[in-house]
Amino acid sequence: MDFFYLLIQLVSAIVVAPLFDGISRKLRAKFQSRVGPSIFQTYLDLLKLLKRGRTKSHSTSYIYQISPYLLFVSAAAMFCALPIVYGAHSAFLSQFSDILVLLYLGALFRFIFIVAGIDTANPYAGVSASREGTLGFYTEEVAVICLVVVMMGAGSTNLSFITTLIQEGHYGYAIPSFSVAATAFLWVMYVETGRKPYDLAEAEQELQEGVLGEYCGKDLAIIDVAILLKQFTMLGFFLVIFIPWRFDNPMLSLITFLAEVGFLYVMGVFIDNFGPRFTINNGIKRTMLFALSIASTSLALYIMGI
Amino acid sequence: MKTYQVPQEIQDANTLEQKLELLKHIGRSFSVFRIDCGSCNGCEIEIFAAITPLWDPERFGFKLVANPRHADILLCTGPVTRQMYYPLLRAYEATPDPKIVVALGACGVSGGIFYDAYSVLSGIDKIIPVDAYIPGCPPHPASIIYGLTTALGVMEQKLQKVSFEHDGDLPPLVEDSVLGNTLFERDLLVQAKKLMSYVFGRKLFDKYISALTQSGNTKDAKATKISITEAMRVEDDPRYAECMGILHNEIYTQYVSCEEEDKIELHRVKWGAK
Amino acid sequence: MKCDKFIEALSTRVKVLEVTRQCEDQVTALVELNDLPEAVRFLYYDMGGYLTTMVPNDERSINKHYALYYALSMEGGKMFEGDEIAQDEKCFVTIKTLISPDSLVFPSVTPLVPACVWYEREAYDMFGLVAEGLPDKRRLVLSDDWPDNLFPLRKDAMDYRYRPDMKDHYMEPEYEFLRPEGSGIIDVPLGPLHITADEPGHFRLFCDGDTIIDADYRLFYQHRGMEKLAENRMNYDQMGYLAERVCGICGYAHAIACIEAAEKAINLEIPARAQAIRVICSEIERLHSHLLNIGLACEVTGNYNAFMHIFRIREYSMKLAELVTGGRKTYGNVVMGGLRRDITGVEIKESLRILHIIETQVDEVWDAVMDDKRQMSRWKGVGILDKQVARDFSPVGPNIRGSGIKRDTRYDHPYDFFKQIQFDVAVVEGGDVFAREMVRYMELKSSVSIIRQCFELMPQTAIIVDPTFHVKPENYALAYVEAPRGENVHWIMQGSAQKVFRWRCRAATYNNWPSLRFQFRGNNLADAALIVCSLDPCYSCTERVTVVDIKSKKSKILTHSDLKNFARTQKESPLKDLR
Amino acid sequence: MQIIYTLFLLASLLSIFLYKKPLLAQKVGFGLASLISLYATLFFFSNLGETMTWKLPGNFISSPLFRLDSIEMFFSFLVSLIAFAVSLFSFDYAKFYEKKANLAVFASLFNAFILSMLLVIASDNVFSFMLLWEVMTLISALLILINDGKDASKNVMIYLGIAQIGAFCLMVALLIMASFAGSFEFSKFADLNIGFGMSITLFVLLLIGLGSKAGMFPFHVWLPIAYCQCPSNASALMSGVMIKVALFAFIKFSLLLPQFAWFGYILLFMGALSCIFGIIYALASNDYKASIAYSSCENVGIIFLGLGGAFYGLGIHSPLIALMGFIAAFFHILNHAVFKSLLFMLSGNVFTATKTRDMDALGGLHKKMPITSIIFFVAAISICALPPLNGFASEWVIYKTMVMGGMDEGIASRFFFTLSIIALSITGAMAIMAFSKMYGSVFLGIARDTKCVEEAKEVSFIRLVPLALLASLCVGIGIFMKDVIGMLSKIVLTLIPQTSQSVYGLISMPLIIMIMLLCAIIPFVFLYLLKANHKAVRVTEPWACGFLYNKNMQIGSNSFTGDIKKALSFILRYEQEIKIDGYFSKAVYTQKAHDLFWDKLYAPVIHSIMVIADKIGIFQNGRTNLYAAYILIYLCLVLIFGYYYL
Amino acid sequence: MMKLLDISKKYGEITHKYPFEPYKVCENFRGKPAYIFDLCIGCAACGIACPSNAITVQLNDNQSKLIWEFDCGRCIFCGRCDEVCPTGAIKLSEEFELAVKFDKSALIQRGELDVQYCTTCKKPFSAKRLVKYSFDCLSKANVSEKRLEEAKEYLCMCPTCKKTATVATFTSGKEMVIE
Repeated sequence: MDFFYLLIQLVSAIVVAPLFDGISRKLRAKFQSRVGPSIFQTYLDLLKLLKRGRTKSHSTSYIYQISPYLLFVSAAAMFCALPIVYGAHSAFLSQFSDILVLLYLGALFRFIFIVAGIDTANPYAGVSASREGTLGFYTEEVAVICLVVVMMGAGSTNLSFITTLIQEGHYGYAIPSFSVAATAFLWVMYVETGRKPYDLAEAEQELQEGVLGEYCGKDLAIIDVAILLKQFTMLGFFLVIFIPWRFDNPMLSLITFLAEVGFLYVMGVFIDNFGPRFTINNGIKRTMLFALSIASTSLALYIMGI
Repeated sequence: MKTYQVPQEIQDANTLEQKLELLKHIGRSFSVFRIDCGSCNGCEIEIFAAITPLWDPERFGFKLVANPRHADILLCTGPVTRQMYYPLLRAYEATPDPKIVVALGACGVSGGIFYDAYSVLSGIDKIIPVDAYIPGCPPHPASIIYGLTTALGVMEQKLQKVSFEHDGDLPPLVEDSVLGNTLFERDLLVQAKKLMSYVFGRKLFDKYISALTQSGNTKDAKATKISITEAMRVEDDPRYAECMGILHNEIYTQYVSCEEEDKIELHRVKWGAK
Repeated sequence: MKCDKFIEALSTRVKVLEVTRQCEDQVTALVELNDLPEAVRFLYYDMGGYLTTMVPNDERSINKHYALYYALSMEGGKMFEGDEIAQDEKCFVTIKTLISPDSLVFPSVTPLVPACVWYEREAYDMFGLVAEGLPDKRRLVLSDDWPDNLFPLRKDAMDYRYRPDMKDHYMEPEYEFLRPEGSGIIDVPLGPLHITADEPGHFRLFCDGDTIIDADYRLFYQHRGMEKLAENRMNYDQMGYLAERVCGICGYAHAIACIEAAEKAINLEIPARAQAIRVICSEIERLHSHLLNIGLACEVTGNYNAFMHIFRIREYSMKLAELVTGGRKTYGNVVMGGLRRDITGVEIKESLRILHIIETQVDEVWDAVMDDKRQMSRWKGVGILDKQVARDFSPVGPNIRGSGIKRDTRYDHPYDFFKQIQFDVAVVEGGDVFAREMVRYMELKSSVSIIRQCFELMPQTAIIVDPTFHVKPENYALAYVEAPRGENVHWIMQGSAQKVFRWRCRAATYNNWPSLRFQFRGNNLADAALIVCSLDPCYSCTERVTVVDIKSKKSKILTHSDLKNFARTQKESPLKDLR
Repeated sequence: MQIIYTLFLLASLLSIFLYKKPLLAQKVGFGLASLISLYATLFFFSNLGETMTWKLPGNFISSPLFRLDSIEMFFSFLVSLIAFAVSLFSFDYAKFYEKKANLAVFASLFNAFILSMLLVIASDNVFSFMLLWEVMTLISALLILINDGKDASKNVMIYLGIAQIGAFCLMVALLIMASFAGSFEFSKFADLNIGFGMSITLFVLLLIGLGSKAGMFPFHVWLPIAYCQCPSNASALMSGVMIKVALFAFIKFSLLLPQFAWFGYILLFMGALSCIFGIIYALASNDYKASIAYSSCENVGIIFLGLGGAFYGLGIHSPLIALMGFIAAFFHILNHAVFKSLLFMLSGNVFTATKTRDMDALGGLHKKMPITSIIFFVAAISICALPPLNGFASEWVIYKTMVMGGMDEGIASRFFFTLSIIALSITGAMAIMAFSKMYGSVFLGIARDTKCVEEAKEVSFIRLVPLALLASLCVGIGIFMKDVIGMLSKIVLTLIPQTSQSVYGLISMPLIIMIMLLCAIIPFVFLYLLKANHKAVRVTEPWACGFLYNKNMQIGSNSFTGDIKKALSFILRYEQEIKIDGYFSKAVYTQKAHDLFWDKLYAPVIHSIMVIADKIGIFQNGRTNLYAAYILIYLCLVLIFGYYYL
Repeated sequence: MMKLLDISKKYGEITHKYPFEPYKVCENFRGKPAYIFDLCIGCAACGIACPSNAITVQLNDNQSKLIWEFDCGRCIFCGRCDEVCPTGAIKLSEEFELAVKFDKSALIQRGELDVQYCTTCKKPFSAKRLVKYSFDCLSKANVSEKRLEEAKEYLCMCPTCKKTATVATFTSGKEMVIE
């Protein structure tokens, strides 16, 4: 039964994610004084991609062929690691919902992304792969510092356990280190969604969509869904730890979760739509230092036992 | 001159049926890749203008993509210069099949003003098969929107080939002159065009002639002066008013014998100031 | 008279064989071939000149030689306050030299004056004239698959319609780039089909990670052979339209520069109203071009919102152009001797309303952009054009004004209606992208005021002179217009039968390109597109070159028709050459 | 058990006797080695957990005792397992060195090396241990010399120099411990009565002595030098197991000391530094073998993190943390042995096929060597600790240990454990970059230097078998991690006093795999339901913005890491220099990532030693009468000394 | 950011509904040249003036018709044809919806005009309409009857024959026929 719910969790995210993307596109258009696409545009785009033919460069190897699926699998597995429809009571599944599993599945996603980028031999895909790795280097430490505070504070790496703990009020915002970590973590998760100003790896103007540039047709559609899922997971990761709303009814908690994530995703437009993209060398470093210092503060608070 | 032969593999995947099938799928979501084959930039700028808030083709699912592999429609501009021949082919081959090729602008459609220069190949369709043509130099953004929606089948094509073959009896082409001498009208029109260009010159000409006929007797210098001055007075536009006076002074006086006082004094009055 | 001072100084250095005067402020001095580098260097560095253009010409039918014309704009070095020639002494001095068709070799000026590099490379491409000592001898204009010994602009080279065979598309010859020596470098190609560059041009960025080590470029993807086309197919009335299509953004500036060159060669003065309207249209062009560039400078950094709003405002300027000329982009109203389209009172009123909208809304958006620290950090300190590099390469327009050098043709050599108009030259120190965009913003404001002044001062005259002038073969002159990107210079040598003998169109960007390499170095890959964009390059401008003449059988039916007189008067210009 | 050692000795001797027929010697030597080590593997595996002792017959220097306890058995198993794979690999691979060295010597040294390692593990006595330790070092040095390169002797000197510093510290530590225990037998060392200060000193000495051999930071400099120099099978053995022998010795000796929490902190600190610096240098290197070598330093750091947890657990008498720590460390030791030797052998394959170690020259090898490439992919995923392979399993346990350690109240423990977690995660992020870069630039894309890659072809079947074996071990250990941990906990429990704890709450790898498989079905379902276009993919040129594609346009290993190198230039000392001459010439670009510790620590020392040696050289000028004078002066000194003191 | 937000709020949504609502271009917009066949006299002034040679005026193969052809695809919308047309047969319209699908020939407009044959040498040289138009113009321009007669005869001659005739007139001592 839990497995069935898990499947519903995954499929409903896949089905709903493009809608929120569509809404955010619509909202973005409104900010730009124009009508913009319909909110179902992302569905139409994906469906169209499925029907399109494909071309590829002669340099590609098996990695090119399997990477869309691998990317999807890692993103989907990450999403499954979020304990939404199941919780600590489901002893079997909750084993899977582990912060480290989530982090390392994210790393797997990154690994495949980089390798896929290099495989196409396209200069932009290569630079994009390089940026993806560099970005990972910048974000990982901030994310981990925040998570360390949470993991150690809660005494477990198990997400569903932590969620339950926080929900039941044994651990949470009353502890300063936790609340300070929340702010830095939100930053990291936003960066991980790869939206402006942090969309360096797929930057359209600079890199012509980077790694995605060499994919087309259904491959691209799968990668697009994978990226959407990853964005959802990242925002969900934040929500699950820092704003856990869970109900006994799995479907109810799934619906509230999707609504929450969707809301955050759409609100991202306020950051995403205004101002330019950062450069990898300075912009990111500077904002990272800011987030890093917040995260370090929370860590220092934790170490001092506050 | 030897040019590109579309490889069989691409030809087979780009038959008309397949393209029509494609149009069904991309009707509400189409990605466009711009290829500038050596245009003057005007078309590019108008494409840019067409994606701005005023026109916003994203309403129809338009998306400008950075890479031909994501494209459904290739929007080609320019007369295909020698140097752009190779990149054009690369982009064409990199685009997944089937694909729609749109030639934009006079140059893209047929080479435009450059059609026979040594370093252009005059038109996209000389190199690769083109499915839709959007003329204009450069096309108005509305024209581009219209062209794309037409290509997708949202709008109907308005233009059809027009051919007049029957050369029937001619209507009288030359109207009677107000002064009984067509040379007057000829000179008048020439001067009007010189003053206010062919667009407004013709209007000025009409205004002047109608003011002239208002006077009753077109050959009476005094009467015409009064009627022209009145016409100038009621004219909203100072430029027309002043130019009517100039016309009267410079042309009319040549055909009708006038005194110096019959000329209109132009510099005393501020025209159109009411 | 003007210019004499420079010729005197020059004759103390080198032997001046002959001095001819084209018009009030243009003088040509013929020097010996070997004195050429020294003469140009002397005028450029010692007397404070900037290289305006260089014209190679096939004059074998006139004097059995090829000729080179190095035109220098004498205005002072402008490297520091006061390093400038007095306003009434500014002029153009052209150094001319003759090359024998047997040797085809001339001493390169580039080692002494780097600004000449592209001109001399082009001289080889188009005429086969070899610059001895030129450090960079690669092909510039023609495509890489062009036959080696065919020089298209030689009069006897080929028919203007001749197209050599293409290679198979996977056999395209490779261009040799200046790839830095050393390992660990990735070649990032930017263009010809890149989303940020709306026109084709290939930039090869040699990067280590995101850092650009060095850059090289292959341009002239838009070489359409206009100069040849004009010399063969077109008459003066058609040339204006061709010149307008040199570039889709600053086309109008080209059109007037081209026509004015032809007018200057015969000292034809056009009516004041036509002058004013030319200025109005060219300033409208500046409005939309600068708005475009500021918008794109936001867009390439990913700031879509600002881009969209700036383009929303830009639509007003397009509307203005449509209102005044009947076309959004190509105004098509210049003919030799004046204009084809007047502006009436209704239009003036509407224009003033639109101008007000533009003025207020531009301020709003610019304020918002300036407020954005992220945007500023993307603009400031990026793509710096060093002042000395600027001096050495003679760039023009906002590019050089952003480096703190006060060069503006409207101010240095006021033409047309600008003699009666008050405006400030926008100069910003810094040389980075921000400085250039700031210059553009300031010029936007001054453009609005120039248009207003023109509307106010516009006299009620005719807009075209009587078509009774005659062109004089072998007369030549230079015409210069400050386009949005800098001065466009056209040089026309008139030929017989209503055709030009030689038309040299030097677009603003042509002078801006060579120094770009030094702006790239050390910046980020992410900024590459921004740097190119901040130059406001106009690829097609640079890459013009060639036009033709066809009209043939069909017109002959008319040529001797009885309607000569009617034709002459009613259809003024088009039939002039049929007489 | 003795028979294994004897067999190795015989194999070694047999190969050297076939000196005249190197090819035969190679077949016999490596063939025997693989057979014996297969037997040894099975033998040690079946006897895991047992104890065996064995004394050398005769009265050879205080009659050395050899003893295999459960951990010794485990390490012997590890050595023979890897030795089996590597010698099977060498069976074909060694041919590559035919022209460079006598293969008989190679085979003989190889066998001797395995033997020496096994004996080091088994020795139970300070003297025999030190003796065998030095023998092992010496043989490995000779193995390095097999590949006679340009700087071979210099590189070996660096290796030996660091090994000697290590051996010196180790010897001092062991002697002090022996003097406390009053015996040279390790079995008598238990329950030494040593104070905190002395313990720490001994611990640090041991750490330096054995850590230097294990490639711990800051003694990592020899890793790339030695491993790049020696044949890949030897480096596979050295990195796969010799390092583990050092670690074994470290665990064994430091457990003999009284335990303090500070041992744990020191280890955590050194481990964190090791893994961060190791991976940074691995990332910056453009030589795939050097990069793999540097990653040994990183992995040793990770193992130290696990050990740090264990020692901390012992120090604060928390058997659970100690248990978890030891399991984590042993698990990672096992995994690292598997995937590191696998990677070194793969690098050997690449090197024999292309004759270059420069990643900026390679590319597109997948098309030539598909199986090597796929195995490399598995190894890379494994070493990056990505789920669901073995690397992830062991790192997960390490994380778990550290979270447990960090939950304690003490500020010091919280500080060290949290920092270690952060270090570990940064390492993870950079390892992904390093290995994706390595895999990408070696196997994917198109050839950067066509000359190198053109002639490459897939290696022989016999070379692929051990690779496939190790790769399947990578997968297998990952999947059956619970069983492996169960096995390890049995071994490890012997190390911890009061052994009542057991491991719980482990991540379930099969569950991860199951969920991933479930997720893998979903795209296909969607593709089917939405009737996707399944037409064949048309092949074109790579898209280079419309320009003619050229091979320099793909990202190379150097520029892939350009940004991160710049960001880390304070550690890497990444120096970029652009020389430009005039406006129109080509630029000349040079970049180099220096090893900060080589520059700041080793180079000055080596330099000053050279200077001193030069100065000393004055005395040694070859004149006989001067030497006679030295002897005279010495004699006088001895006489004076003797006169006063005796 | 807030400033841009304010601007968006202030100007709202400005997108034009086109193509679902017609778009009105400015007055005197230079759109597609509209050809009024009935007014065309085949003088070819437009063909000569056209900078891009989008308008061609040529005899057909069997020399029976004068073909006026306009290729909208090559037109650069400069309006020269409008400017030079003596009868207003070609005028720039405000039409901008010009795109065509698949078949490029939809961009072409053509008119066939009857040819005037030379009275002397029987060769075609001009359109009938042109001759008639010229005559009409002359007849309304205060030209005397006699001259008109002469002009009529003269108008129907091809250029070559005209030259011959002029030479003959000169040699016979008569005056020029036309002013």
